[in-house]
Amino acid sequence: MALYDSPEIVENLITMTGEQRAYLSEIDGAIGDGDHGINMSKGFAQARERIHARATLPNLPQALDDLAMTLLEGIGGSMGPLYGGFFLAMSEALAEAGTLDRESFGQALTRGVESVQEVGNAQVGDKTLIDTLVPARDTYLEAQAAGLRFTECLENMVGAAEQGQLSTKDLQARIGRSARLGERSIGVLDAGATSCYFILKSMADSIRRLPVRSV
Amino acid sequence: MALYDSPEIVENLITMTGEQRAYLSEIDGAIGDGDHGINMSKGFAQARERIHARATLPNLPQALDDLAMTLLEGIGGSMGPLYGGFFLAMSEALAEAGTLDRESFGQALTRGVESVQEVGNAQVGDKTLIDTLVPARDTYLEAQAAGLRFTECLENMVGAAEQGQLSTKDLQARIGRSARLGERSIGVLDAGATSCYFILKSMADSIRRLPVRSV
Amino acid sequence: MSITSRAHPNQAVSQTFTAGRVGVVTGGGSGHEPAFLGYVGRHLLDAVAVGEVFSSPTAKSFYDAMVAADSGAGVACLYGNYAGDNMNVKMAIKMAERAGLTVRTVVANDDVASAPKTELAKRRGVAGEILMWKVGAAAAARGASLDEVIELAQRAIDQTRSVGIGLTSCTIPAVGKANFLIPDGQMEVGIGHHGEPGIEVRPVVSAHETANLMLDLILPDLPIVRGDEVALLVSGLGATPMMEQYILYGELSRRLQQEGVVVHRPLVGNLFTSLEMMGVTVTLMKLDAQLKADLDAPCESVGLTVVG
Amino acid sequence: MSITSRAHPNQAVSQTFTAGRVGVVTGGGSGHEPAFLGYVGRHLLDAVAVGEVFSSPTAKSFYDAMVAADSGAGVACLYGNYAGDNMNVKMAIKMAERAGLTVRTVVANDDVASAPKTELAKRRGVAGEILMWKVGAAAAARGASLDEVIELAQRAIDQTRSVGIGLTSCTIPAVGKANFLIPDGQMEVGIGHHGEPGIEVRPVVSAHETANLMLDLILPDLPIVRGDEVALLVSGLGATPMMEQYILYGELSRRLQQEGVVVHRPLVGNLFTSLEMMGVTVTLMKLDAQLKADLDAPCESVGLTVVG
Ligand SMILES: Nc1ncnc2c1ncn2[C@@H]1O[C@H](COP(=O)(O)OP(=O)(O)O)[C@@H](O)[C@H]1O
Ligand SMILES: Nc1ncnc2c1ncn2[C@@H]1O[C@H](COP(=O)(O)OP(=O)(O)O)[C@@H](O)[C@H]1O
Ligand SMILES: [Mg+2]
Ligand SMILES: [Mg+2]
Ligand SMILES: [Mg+2]
Ligand SMILES: [Mg+2]
Repeated sequence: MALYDSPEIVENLITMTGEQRAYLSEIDGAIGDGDHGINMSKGFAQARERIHARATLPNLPQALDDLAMTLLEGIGGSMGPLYGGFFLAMSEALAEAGTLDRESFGQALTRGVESVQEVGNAQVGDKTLIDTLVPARDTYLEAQAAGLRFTECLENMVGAAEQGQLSTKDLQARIGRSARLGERSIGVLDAGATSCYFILKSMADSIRRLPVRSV
Repeated sequence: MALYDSPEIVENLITMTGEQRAYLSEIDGAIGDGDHGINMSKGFAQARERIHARATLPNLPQALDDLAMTLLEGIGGSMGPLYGGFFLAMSEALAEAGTLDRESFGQALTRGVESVQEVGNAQVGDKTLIDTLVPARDTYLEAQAAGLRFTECLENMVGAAEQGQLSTKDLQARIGRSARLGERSIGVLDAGATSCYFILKSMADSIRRLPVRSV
Repeated sequence: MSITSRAHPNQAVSQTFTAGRVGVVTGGGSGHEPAFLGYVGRHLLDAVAVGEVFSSPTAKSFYDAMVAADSGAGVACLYGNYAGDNMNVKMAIKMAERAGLTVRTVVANDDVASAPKTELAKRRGVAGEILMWKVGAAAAARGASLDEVIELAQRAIDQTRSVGIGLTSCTIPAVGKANFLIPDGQMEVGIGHHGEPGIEVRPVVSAHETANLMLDLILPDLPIVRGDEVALLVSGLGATPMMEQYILYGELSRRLQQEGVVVHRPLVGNLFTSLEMMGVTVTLMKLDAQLKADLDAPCESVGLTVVG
Repeated sequence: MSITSRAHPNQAVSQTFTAGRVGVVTGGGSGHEPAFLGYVGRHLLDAVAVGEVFSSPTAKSFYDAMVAADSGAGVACLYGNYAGDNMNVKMAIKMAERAGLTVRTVVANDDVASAPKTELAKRRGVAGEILMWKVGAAAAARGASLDEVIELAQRAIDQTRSVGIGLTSCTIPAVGKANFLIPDGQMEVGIGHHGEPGIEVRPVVSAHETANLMLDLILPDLPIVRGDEVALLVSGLGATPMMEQYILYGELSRRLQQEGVVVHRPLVGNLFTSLEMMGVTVTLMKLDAQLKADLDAPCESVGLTVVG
């Protein structure tokens, strides 16, 4: 499958972070230090350089690994290890599967979320990217278990991710920089939960944009 | 002679510095750091304690040595070594002479001024206690050479000391703390030159206050 | 003693590393000079990951430090309890495991003001880290196994308590404005190394009273009691005059003497700073024979040199 | 290494003094911590006279230090060129001579900003004193005669040049108000250790430019030229953050590298301070084989420890 053999999904992620740069920083500015968009777009843009520096364009697992390594190398603080670990785990799962399909994506998403929880120790309700990731994964796996097609699973996942992202508005931050604000952190979206929604949506869009096939 | 065998001259010096404390600090305040009276009275008062801690009251050379040692021990900065050295040299000269008379006082004064110049390197005109000391000594030695009596030598010395002290008013300080002020140091008396005049006057007064004798 | 920066600028490696023994590494944000870099040296840290000002080093620079310090006997990563560092070290270890390295960690949590005693795991690591590094590195230097090094470094930090006070704030250069505020004439008791909020803001008091209120927070926490021997470390936070650090040290040592606590090893200076913050941290480590021997063992670095 | 205060509190004496060699002493006002007290130690100073804040010790305390450091081989009194210290040392020597001691002196005058080169004898001594003590004490430690110790200490300071800059003033506690003023955003180039006026007050510039303007004052004065080896000492004056000291050091070392001057021994830290002044002194000592050996010789003290 063409998508598995090219870095396209990752390229689209990189383009997306560039486009959302200002918006993500704006959200982070409300209850964080206003650099989330900068952190993300800087890290992702470095990944594009790494990918294009290769003699031949890498396949999806390799591109995800490049992205992960760039984040782990280029971004300190929390985004490097959280998203770096996320994409590294996805890369490993997809490489093991050797293909991109409903099952392997479900595996990759599951392993990715595991890494974020292992590294960051956040729970649903803490007002972090976990609030996007956990419902997205659960919904994907439910759809998969119910026998829905890959694109339907992705569609359901994106819907749950959006719900999860929006849920952070009414939450009080219990982890990360904004936790210091206590009740004052209520009323605005969480930056990481938002970027995470954009990431899942971008990946789903990349896959669904394919010519109709048996996915 | 009674004065040689008692600490009376030194006692009177100590009393004098207590009385002139405020005045000397006031003068120092104009172009210095305003502590000359404090430095002097503190150091001299400590000497009184040392003298009275002795089993028997010391003679003049010993009392001068006590005063010198107290100043050398109790006052840092410039007054300790300048006046400490002055009284130490006087003490040595008088001890060698074994008596207080016109010759031995002339010797003591000469040695004292030598010490101040050796330690402080100041010249006449630098606006320091040297402006009092040098003319006082010169005048004393002239009177002595001219065959005047001890009390007359002292009287001339005090007159020259006063002239010297007053001469500092129009001088620009070239040494010590007030030298930093440059031309702004002109117009006021030098604190050290003033205390030095009081010291020479006090010593002369102590000696002249004696019942008429062949001094 | 010499240090070189290998590979990339975010990492420093000691030239005195001897193969075959456990490697000792740490890492942290900049702005704490001479920490962390200044403690790379003979019988002290072997490699350090360097972050931006007040920001965790990347996972990759922790990983690079681990690789640099590994010679087959494993790596002890002894660092402070901050969210970013915890996350980056975790990912670094994942990378290290893929590369076949064995890495174990000890997380310093000596700051008594950062969480109650019932939540030790939430406490931040501050200047006590220096003593943890010293002990861990001394163990590594005498050929202890990775498990032994980890056990001793853990014991070291378990026996260590710190507290900080701040009188003025500091400014992260890239941000350009003070990252917190302490009103003039006030001091913040329990403030963290990056200006994390303390326990209370109160009027500045004399060195004597400051010593007392800091020891009143430290001594009961472990507790440290009559007859104990301690290492006493006073670190200026950046703008605290040396004279005042020594005056505070004098007051601390007087009070400890009254309490019957013996200072075995004093350390005073700008040893773990916080940019240009005015303030100080006080650290006590309760000693046993082993900790004493390891603290007393010779080492050589910019930040700390002990002659054997 | 331990220090005790004998006799009275204005004096400190090393416990590591070995009889039969030349004693090395100094003295000066307080407020310069860790100078002067902190340099008492093994193969460094044997005794120190301690004055009030920014005020010369008394003649008696210089004398006491000389007595404490004398074991028959004579005493080298290595101190800085200040009026009060000069006078008190002179009287101390007079007292010492009466007691049968042999004392010789070297007077540090490393501050290039304090007088033109034609009036070397008027220049003040600043942080270069540390290097003078190190060299003199190393000579004493290896059994050199008093004349040799004096000759080497003199050579050490003759080969040493310093300059200071100040960004903020400082307050003598007993006085209670700042003893001079530097306007915000300005810096005083050539300022002395007690706030003595410098050469010019000018807007603060970058670390890079600061390094250049300081070296432009120091290098031509000796001169120090391509191919020379130097010791480079950067001392914070009290409130200068460690990070900034290292940044300045980096700029200094880059410029020296460009000039072909090799830094043999770097020293950075709050080594000779000025209460809570913000600012820094930079000191260069031009080395020859002997000075190098004496600087590299082991010593142990609070302020400076060199492992052999
Ligand atoms: N422990 C954690 N687990 C999951 N996500 C976290 C955690 N800590 C912080 N985050 C996420 O990180 C986001 C902030 O990212 P960013 O602004 O790039 O980093 P920083 O907080 O260092 O400035 C938060 O909005 C939150 O979603
Ligand atoms: N080198 C010197 N030689 C002689 N007298 C001096 C010298 N330096 C300072 N003085 C005298 O010292 C006086 C100041 O003494 P004092 O105020 O007690 O000390 P300080 O200047 O340390 O505050 C000056 O008025 C001056 O007469
Ligand atoms: Mg942020
Ligand atoms: Mg940030
Ligand atoms: Mg005065
Ligand atoms: Mg004075």
